Amino acid sequence: MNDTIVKSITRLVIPFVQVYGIFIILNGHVSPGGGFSGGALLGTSLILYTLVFGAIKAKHKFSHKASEIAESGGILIFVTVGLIAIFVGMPFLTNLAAGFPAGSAGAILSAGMIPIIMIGIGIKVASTMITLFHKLIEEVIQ
Amino acid sequence: MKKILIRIVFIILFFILAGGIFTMPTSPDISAPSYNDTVRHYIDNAVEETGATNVVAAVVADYRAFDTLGETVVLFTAIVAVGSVLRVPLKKDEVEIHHE
Amino acid sequence: MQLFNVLLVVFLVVCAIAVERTKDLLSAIIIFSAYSLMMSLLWLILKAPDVALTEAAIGAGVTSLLFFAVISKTKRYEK
Amino acid sequence: MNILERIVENINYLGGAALFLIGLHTVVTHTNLIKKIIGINIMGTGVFLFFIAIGNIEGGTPPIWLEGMENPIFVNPVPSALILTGIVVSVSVTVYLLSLVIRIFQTYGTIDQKELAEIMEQEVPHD
Amino acid sequence: MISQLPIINLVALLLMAIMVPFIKKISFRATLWLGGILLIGVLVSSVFIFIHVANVGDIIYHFGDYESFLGIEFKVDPFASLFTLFVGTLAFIIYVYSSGDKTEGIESPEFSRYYVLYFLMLFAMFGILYSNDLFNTYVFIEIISLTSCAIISIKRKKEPYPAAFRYVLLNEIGSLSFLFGIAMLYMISGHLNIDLLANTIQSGWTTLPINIIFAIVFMTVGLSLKAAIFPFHIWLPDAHASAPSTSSAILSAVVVKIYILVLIKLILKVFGVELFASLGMDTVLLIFGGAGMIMGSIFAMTQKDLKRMLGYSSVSQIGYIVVGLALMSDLGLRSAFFHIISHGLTKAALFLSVGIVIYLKKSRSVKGFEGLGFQIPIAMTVFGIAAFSMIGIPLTSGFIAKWNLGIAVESASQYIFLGVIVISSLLNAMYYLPILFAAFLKDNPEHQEKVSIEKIPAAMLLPIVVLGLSILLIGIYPNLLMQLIDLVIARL
Repeated sequence: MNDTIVKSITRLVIPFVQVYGIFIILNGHVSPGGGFSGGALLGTSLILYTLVFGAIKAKHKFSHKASEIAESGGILIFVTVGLIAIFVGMPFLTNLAAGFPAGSAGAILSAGMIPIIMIGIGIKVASTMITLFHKLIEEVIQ
Repeated sequence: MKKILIRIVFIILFFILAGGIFTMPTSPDISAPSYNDTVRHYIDNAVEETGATNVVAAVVADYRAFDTLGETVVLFTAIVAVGSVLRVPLKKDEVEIHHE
Repeated sequence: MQLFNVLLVVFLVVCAIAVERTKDLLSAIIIFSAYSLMMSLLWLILKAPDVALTEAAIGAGVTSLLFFAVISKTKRYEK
Repeated sequence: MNILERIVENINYLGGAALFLIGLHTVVTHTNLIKKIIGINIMGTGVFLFFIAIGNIEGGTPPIWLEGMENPIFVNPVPSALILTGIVVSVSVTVYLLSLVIRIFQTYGTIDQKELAEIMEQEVPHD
Repeated sequence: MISQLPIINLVALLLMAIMVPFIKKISFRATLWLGGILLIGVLVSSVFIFIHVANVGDIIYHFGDYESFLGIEFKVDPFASLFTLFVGTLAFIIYVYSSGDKTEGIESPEFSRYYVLYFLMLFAMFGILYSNDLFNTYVFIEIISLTSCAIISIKRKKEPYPAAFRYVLLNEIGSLSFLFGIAMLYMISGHLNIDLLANTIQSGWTTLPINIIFAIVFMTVGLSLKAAIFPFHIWLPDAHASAPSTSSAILSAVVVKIYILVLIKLILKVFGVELFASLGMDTVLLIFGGAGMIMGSIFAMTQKDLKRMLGYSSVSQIGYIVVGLALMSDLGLRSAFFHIISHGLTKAALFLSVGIVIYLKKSRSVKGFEGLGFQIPIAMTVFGIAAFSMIGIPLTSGFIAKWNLGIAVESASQYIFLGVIVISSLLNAMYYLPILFAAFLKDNPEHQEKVSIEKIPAAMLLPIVVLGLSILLIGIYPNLLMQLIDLVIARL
């Protein structure tokens, strides 16, 4: 697509979408939202970038290696958080009882492991959505 | 003929389901059987036990966090599965697209 | 609110039937996208804002984009 | 009780069941593979609607504590939490099915189940 | 510490799956060794768990340290731990085989993906057996259905794609039916924990029967679709025939059984036997199972492709398990459990030895077995033992399984099924024996001229020898296994 209007508007819109997505992820435990919806929004913004600027440029921005790390990273964050509880001697995925700081309810830095898990989910969902889209539009014939 | 028959079967199925639904405890108030002690406990104690004011987030990421781990694994599986189908490029002779 | 709820459900059912009957897959997917958006609205009415947000982003956004991507590589019309 | 009232009262459950069956009908009767995938999605949303309707409460509020709330009536948070997982699962399955459709089209040249069966019958398995 | 073992097993499998792509960059051989060591570790810890559970008592594991009505709960009873042992053992054997078999359609860049999917599938199967929570079970079911389809479509041929498509589609319909059933149950109880749910169901049966009826119907149909119980078996032959041989082995020997085990768990723990039987569902299952026993064998006789034949044979063997379950007695359950394990070993042995034939000859035709018994004697001997076990010839595990089923049928005075068992066994003999005759009695001059036989890797031969020996071992000393199964049934 070689339309200047579309390109400049997309450039303008994408940061807002991404900031909103990150906001939703980080505020998941105090307001509606969380890792799923925020991650999907982040993924959609990258898909929009792909649609407007083409797959090659988008691949440059979000490379294969980055996606590979993000995919495993999301689960690794989750599992690590769970394993911390086991090392303390509590069951898997224990939150406050395993020593995660509670903070004051309603603040962003509160609720122990929940924000960390939400960030993990967000990374996972976002990278999954964009990777899957790239894989589907890829030319697969040699 | 076959299509109409299938449609009739589905309509009958719908009426069976609808008839069942009318006898189910569907009233949307707190006397519903699904609104039990578990839910009350979540609502009353979620903020103290998890520190999250959004009870849904508390359930997703704390009380039932293992489900969510399973769900991230599903996403991971999807990526690996799609990659295994689409990753390796096809050879020319394996392709037979019929363009009309 | 009750009336709105009923209207939304009727709309959803009509949309679903329309999706089934449309031969043009592109239109079917556009209708499906509208269907997902209405579904997220319905979930907002049923006081599940988290699910509504997720459905709006995933169901209406990502899923239909993926469908479009596949249609662009295959056929548009159903026989 | 008036039958119309009953229907309006249970409209979400009825809608969920109807969507489930419409989706199943689409999957069963259509031969186009992409239509089948859409049918699966409709089925899924039908079940999710049913689930969410269980959690709904007349006059309740979304289960989020805000400042200055006193003894609010919250809706049931569990169905929302379950369906969040369900939506993501259904997307994963959809994507995998779509990738298979792409490959089927590239190798057989059709996305119609009937034509596919004919082509597969003609081809003698060569391995 | 021992109570943490189940979850450590799960996390180890999951971490292995995630790390495979990264370790593979260093050395693929190292990945294989690491995976093998990890599987041995998981097996050893499963043995420990089983001993602990059998001697001390069930392990109840609460995630996040919440009580069982709040969070997710694992319940490791003898049932779960015996069958995780079964799954782990077979998975290890097939894993060893797969590390030697590098021909059947999977290309080398895909190997790491294959093992990722393999470990994820194991993760889900262990989780499904341990889990005491319905929605958790649903999530694991979805993981299994995605991975099991993906290890079919990983093969780079044309045929797997439509087969996998149909498999996913039916799997997804089954999962959604299962979820619908969960919704029905959640509506009347508000619990997802199996034990708590069972209490409400028993008390709610008089006041709210309709939900429970719908739930039973939806869940049974959904799981039958996935487990290929007779009228819902249409996807199985295609899917199992077009998959790579190791995938067919694990799908046929383990994955299908997992769904049956979930069904057993539902019937025994959630709904209760009396409730299930009072709806007449046991009769329905009995008829489906009996029809599957006969029809599966008849379909199998008409097949020319060896792997399709084995697929239809699975349909008929699933019929045996379903009949054992549908008798709803301890004896029937005993035979069903025994048959699950015996059929797992046997089918794995069959698919893997056929895998060797394919490795050697690149052909899957039922014809063309002439003289193979002299070319690959070990593989064909194992094939013979497994085929005898399928038919039910004494000294093999299959005979004991059928004998037990016969006793159970007789004590439930369903005498017509004695006839069905005999007919089905005769039909089995009619399609397995010709292959064996061709392999061992006929001589193919063409083959004898070819003196240079392709060497078969030891990693492929060893697993099938172990499988063949264990079939004989269980056939000669069935009490080794029966004691464990009796323990499971006593504590169920």
